[in-house]
Amino acid sequence: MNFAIVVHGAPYSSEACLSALKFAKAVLASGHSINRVFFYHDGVHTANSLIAPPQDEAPVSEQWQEFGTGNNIELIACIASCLRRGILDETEADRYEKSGSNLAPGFTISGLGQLIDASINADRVVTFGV
Amino acid sequence: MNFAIVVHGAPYSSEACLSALKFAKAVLASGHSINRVFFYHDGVHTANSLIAPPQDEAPVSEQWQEFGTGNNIELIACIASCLRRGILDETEADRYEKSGSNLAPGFTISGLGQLIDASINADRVVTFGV
Amino acid sequence: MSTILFVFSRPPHGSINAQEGLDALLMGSAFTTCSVLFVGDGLMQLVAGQSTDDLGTKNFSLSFGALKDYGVTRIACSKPDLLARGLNKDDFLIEVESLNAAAMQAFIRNHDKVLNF
Amino acid sequence: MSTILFVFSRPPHGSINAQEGLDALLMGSAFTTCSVLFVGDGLMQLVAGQSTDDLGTKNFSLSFGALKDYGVTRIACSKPDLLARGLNKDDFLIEVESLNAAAMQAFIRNHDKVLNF
Amino acid sequence: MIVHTINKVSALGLCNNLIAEDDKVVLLEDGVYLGLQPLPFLVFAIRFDVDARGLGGLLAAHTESIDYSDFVRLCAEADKVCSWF
Amino acid sequence: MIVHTINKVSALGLCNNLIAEDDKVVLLEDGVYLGLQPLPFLVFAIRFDVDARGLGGLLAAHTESIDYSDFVRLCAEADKVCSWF
Repeated sequence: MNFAIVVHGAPYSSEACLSALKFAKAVLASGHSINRVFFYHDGVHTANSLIAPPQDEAPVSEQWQEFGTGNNIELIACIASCLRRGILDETEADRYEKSGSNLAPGFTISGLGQLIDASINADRVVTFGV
Repeated sequence: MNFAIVVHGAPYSSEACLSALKFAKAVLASGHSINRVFFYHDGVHTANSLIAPPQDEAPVSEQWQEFGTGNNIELIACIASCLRRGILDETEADRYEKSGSNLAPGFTISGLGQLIDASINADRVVTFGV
Repeated sequence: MSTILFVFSRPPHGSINAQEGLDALLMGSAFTTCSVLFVGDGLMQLVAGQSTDDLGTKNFSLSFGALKDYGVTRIACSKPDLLARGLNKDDFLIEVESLNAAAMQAFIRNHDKVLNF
Repeated sequence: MSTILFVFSRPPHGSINAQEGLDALLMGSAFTTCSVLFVGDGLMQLVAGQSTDDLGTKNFSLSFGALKDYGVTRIACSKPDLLARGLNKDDFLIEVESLNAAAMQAFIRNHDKVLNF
Repeated sequence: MIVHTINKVSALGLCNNLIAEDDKVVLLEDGVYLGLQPLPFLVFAIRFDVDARGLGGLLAAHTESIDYSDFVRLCAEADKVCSWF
Repeated sequence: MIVHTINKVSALGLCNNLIAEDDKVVLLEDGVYLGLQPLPFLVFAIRFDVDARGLGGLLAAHTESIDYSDFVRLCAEADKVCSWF
């Protein structure tokens, strides 16, 4: 069975981002697949490469990167949510003439159509909200 | 009368950041002063220089920068909150070996002691929470 | 093609949830059959006469008038939540069906996917 | 020197509010006279036996045991909110005064500043 | 006199026991929805937030609309401000 | 059968009218506090979240603790998942 996972919560600020990761790992461990993870609303903060959490807190953002890259799963951050919240890849940084970019490896910035496409094509959609 | 203002909400995600700005402007317009604005919790996202909001939405983060610089008011972003959320000045970016920094002009990253100091020394403390 | 029910439960303006939910609904309706259900303080998104000029934020409530043009199939709200807020449908800026509990449960059952905002 | 009352109203772990509030209280108690009042689901921060090993987050509830050592003057909770949750003070990991409405109002009045988290 | 600010409907449950008879309540952001019903306090609501939500004609009779300069004046007159969110 | 997830106490008010008799409810994050009282649904609570909050011994008798693999299985068995937050 194929799952789409939607994440609305930022790491640390909300537990949603961590719950979604545990769920995603369990989906694969159960023999199911994930067609896409879509980060929307404050969830796009997960894709910020500049996060430097304390040693005694789980590095949720890094764990998502490893999960996505290691399992070849698309991690999409919504472009409109990213622009409002200051998460930019190099293309967007150039377009808006910003001093640098901060999109973490393993994440891709793309449009809301990716959320709809994932929802339509998955067998199940599960949202982790705030 | 001297006010300390505490902001817990991120621009766009929460209205708190915009309310606090309107309040801060009214404080000065009423002939009072502001000893410090302290950005805590998700409020530190206000200090992200990479935000590129849509044309038809108020650029809250830029408005805070102008307010702070124009009125010579300290805008402090809590360091612990910043590290968890990926807001870094050049010093912290170097310390954590990150590719770049994203602290907007007009903001300073500093410790929680600045919140306590502002609270103790102000006549009134007003928090804009989420 | 999967049909999608969008559920809106947040009031407008206090956070961007409502606006980002509406963006998703408009996008969804370009791809497939979509409907929308307003519950809880999400009903407040529909209140007529919203004016954000002084607040300085976007008055996205104006877009609700275009939902039918975008092809959104059914626009409904929770009748118990409407009554609990002392509102009636005349307070709304567009026409909306109000559904009781059983009708809302059927509404959810009759769509393939549910996206909550 | 201004005294500060910290008010904690969020449950632990679901968001970082509770943890960042505690950090602020510990910092505050290094500078001036501080007390703390737990209200609403903030009372859940005090529940004994929290174990975050499997969740993988920080078990900051362990720090509550050190509040007195940090010089936090009074540690109190809302009695109505305690009763509403079916809890009693034996469920808590530290000793806490429970205050009725009038006592909570006096508690707020008797501090110079209030910081809410 | 203490000024209590409330910025969302659910926050009323946190503070209704803590508001004394001579205190004042300022509703802002999503808290202005609380101004639709009568409340047993002296209640003010930020006009910008009321207008943004289309509530101008729906406020309870005793809910007074104010602007930010009134809000600042209330804070200055109060002994302290307590923020509920 | 629909799986409804609830991740905070206040979200129950949004969905209690929308949960049908044969639906299932999964409590996670701060939603597990709802597991302290009896609820008129088939209720499951994520064990990691229950333990983190010290609620192991406090759950209502009919609230069943589950882990993430059970949560995935419930979602797969359901016709769809509806998330309340």
